[in-house]
Amino acid sequence: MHRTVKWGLLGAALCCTSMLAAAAGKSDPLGNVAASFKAHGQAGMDRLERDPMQQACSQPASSEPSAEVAKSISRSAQERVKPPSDGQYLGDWKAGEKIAQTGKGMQYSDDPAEPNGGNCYACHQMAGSEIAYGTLGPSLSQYGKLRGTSPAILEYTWTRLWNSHVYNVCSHMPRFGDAGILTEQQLKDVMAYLFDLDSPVNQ
Amino acid sequence: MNYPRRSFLKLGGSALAALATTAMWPLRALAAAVRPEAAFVAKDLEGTYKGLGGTPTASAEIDLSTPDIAENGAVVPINVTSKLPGTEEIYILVEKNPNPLAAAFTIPEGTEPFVSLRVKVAQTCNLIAVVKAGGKLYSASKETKVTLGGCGG
Amino acid sequence: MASPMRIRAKTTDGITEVKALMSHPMETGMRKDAEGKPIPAHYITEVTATHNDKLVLHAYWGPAVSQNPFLNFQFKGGAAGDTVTIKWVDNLGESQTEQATLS
Amino acid sequence: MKIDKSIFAALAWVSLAVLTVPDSAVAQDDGDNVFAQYREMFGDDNPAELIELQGEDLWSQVRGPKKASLEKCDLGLGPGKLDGAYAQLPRYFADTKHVMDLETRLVYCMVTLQGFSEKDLVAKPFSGRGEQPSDLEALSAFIAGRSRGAPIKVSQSHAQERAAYERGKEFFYYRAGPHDFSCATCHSQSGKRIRLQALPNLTEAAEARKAYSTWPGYRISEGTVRTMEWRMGDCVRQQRLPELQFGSDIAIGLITYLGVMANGEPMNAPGLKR
Repeated sequence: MHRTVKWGLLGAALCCTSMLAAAAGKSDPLGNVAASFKAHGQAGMDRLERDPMQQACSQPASSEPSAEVAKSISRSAQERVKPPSDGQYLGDWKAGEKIAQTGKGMQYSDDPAEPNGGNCYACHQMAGSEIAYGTLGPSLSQYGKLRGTSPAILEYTWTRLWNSHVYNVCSHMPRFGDAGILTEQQLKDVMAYLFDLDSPVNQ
Repeated sequence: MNYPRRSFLKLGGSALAALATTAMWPLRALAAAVRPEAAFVAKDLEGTYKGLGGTPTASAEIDLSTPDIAENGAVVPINVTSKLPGTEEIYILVEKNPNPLAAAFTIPEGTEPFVSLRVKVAQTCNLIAVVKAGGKLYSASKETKVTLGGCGG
Repeated sequence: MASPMRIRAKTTDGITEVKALMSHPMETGMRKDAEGKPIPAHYITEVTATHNDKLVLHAYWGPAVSQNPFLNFQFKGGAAGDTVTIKWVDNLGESQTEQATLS
Repeated sequence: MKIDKSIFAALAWVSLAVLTVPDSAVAQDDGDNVFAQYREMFGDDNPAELIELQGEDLWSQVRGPKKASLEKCDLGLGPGKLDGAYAQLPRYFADTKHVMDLETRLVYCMVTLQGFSEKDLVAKPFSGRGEQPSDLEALSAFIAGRSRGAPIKVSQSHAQERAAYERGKEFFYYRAGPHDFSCATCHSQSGKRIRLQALPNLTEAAEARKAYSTWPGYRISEGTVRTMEWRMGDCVRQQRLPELQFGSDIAIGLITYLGVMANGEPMNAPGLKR
């Protein structure tokens, strides 16, 4: 399920920038990264290769990419967002709850035959009844109740889940749709968990 | 440098083990004569109490100390102190474990009616201390929450 | 030293406090190993503690006692040179005995 | 990541409990506070002591094809000198011309002094579930224990030591894999937590000191002492990257970076971990 995105011009531009830096004598402290790793199960060596966003965001928050690079990352992210094929944004909130609670998936120790989790609770508060939530991301408690279900907010939230870098160039959130972590149906189920007024998130 | 953990004696070896086995043999008669097997294999509180010989009466004379929230249910500390006169036995139960009874202690004359142990708690539930004093069963209970941890579960 | 045990015993104001750590897997019999094969039950079933020759604590345990068990108890008395001995026996018939001397 | 296989899947008792207590029941903001009472109940009684004892035994035992003990192993302060040695690792070793951490140095000693095969040692450095602690785990616990109270002093005097630091620091921010995670994703902000676990901000000296000085640690969820190399590898696994190789440049780089960040703090390992 690895990314099959074509990076086009943006990739070419960043690649040349880094080549220029190398040519200018700025040595790479990392050396040969691949030599420190070995492929294991579903985690192949290709996972060490960085796309332009990953490369641009591989630095302290204090030195984020330039406005120009940021803009092209966001634009290219936006272009790749795929809305639901049937136009329906909301699936089954009960299935969404399980996805939000499950952190497994894509580690070399995970069974690739099992569906991936979204692990939303690792970083976000959601249902008020779940005390074991993380704080790396904002609270999503009462998400749908506070925002309603207008087409605009549904599309915005779908895009956030698909590729958060559309809105925040070096977002820490995984690109659940873009990177193929969750399927379209799983994304719909998580959407329902956020928006359905019967979901524990909105109690 | 300080090594507080090195201050006690380390002994071992088969000779000592053999000696202790022999020396302790007659002592077994003093302890609860047989393992309360029915209580250990019971799958719920009711069955466990049956195995222990009756349903205990709640008592404020038992201090039960457990954490409100456990970082890891695999190891949950529990301290039990009984202020009931004539405390003979202390049992530690975890209500929603597959087999609630975790441990059964005999407290001989001269030993303080106190034990501290660490037990597995499979899910959020009550931890229960049952004390046998003067031939009767008493209990105290307290809930410990078991949470999901970390990043990838 | 397959299964070490550590005993700390200290007498204060006529009460001896004993703390023991025992090396034991305390397998419930319900876990699976990395290959998915069940790990057989292996747990301490009985613990006996003596002060010199006097029984000071006896316990029957089930598999819900945590791995590498920790036990803490107190008894009246205890003087320098006295011994505290702890012995465990497990469901596979293995046993371990350790002794500490009060100082 | 592997969150608890050991208690849930592992105990295989019952399904995961979803908590249904009101928010007000616990402090919301700080994972440390939430578990403070739990931690306090452990006091100083850490099962790591048992594994330290096993390591002490292994250190002096005559073993391997060369029938030798490890007592002549030089961990940087001279052959057999253990007190405070761990607090000064990783470091550059002139005999191998490499920066080595405790674990790679131990492997070196087990190969050169005892005649064990490096390939065998590195193939499975850590114990699996339900197994006895590995030799490296036991030895690391014992040797780290012999640095209790010694201030961390990870050297940056040799060019290779500085290169290791730079490599580690650079990799700390390396975002890659299907989830775009780097070490910094979870460990570069203060006061954050994952689920209920407080996340140390390893880019801040105070937090790096506290974290580094308590590894290796007895991991309650693993039932054994886990080492620094294990800790690095397990974070990388959760980052969804391929397997970080034992003793690799990146592994030693990360440990050097974190060690330098923690310099000055008295060692207090093995610690007690979730």
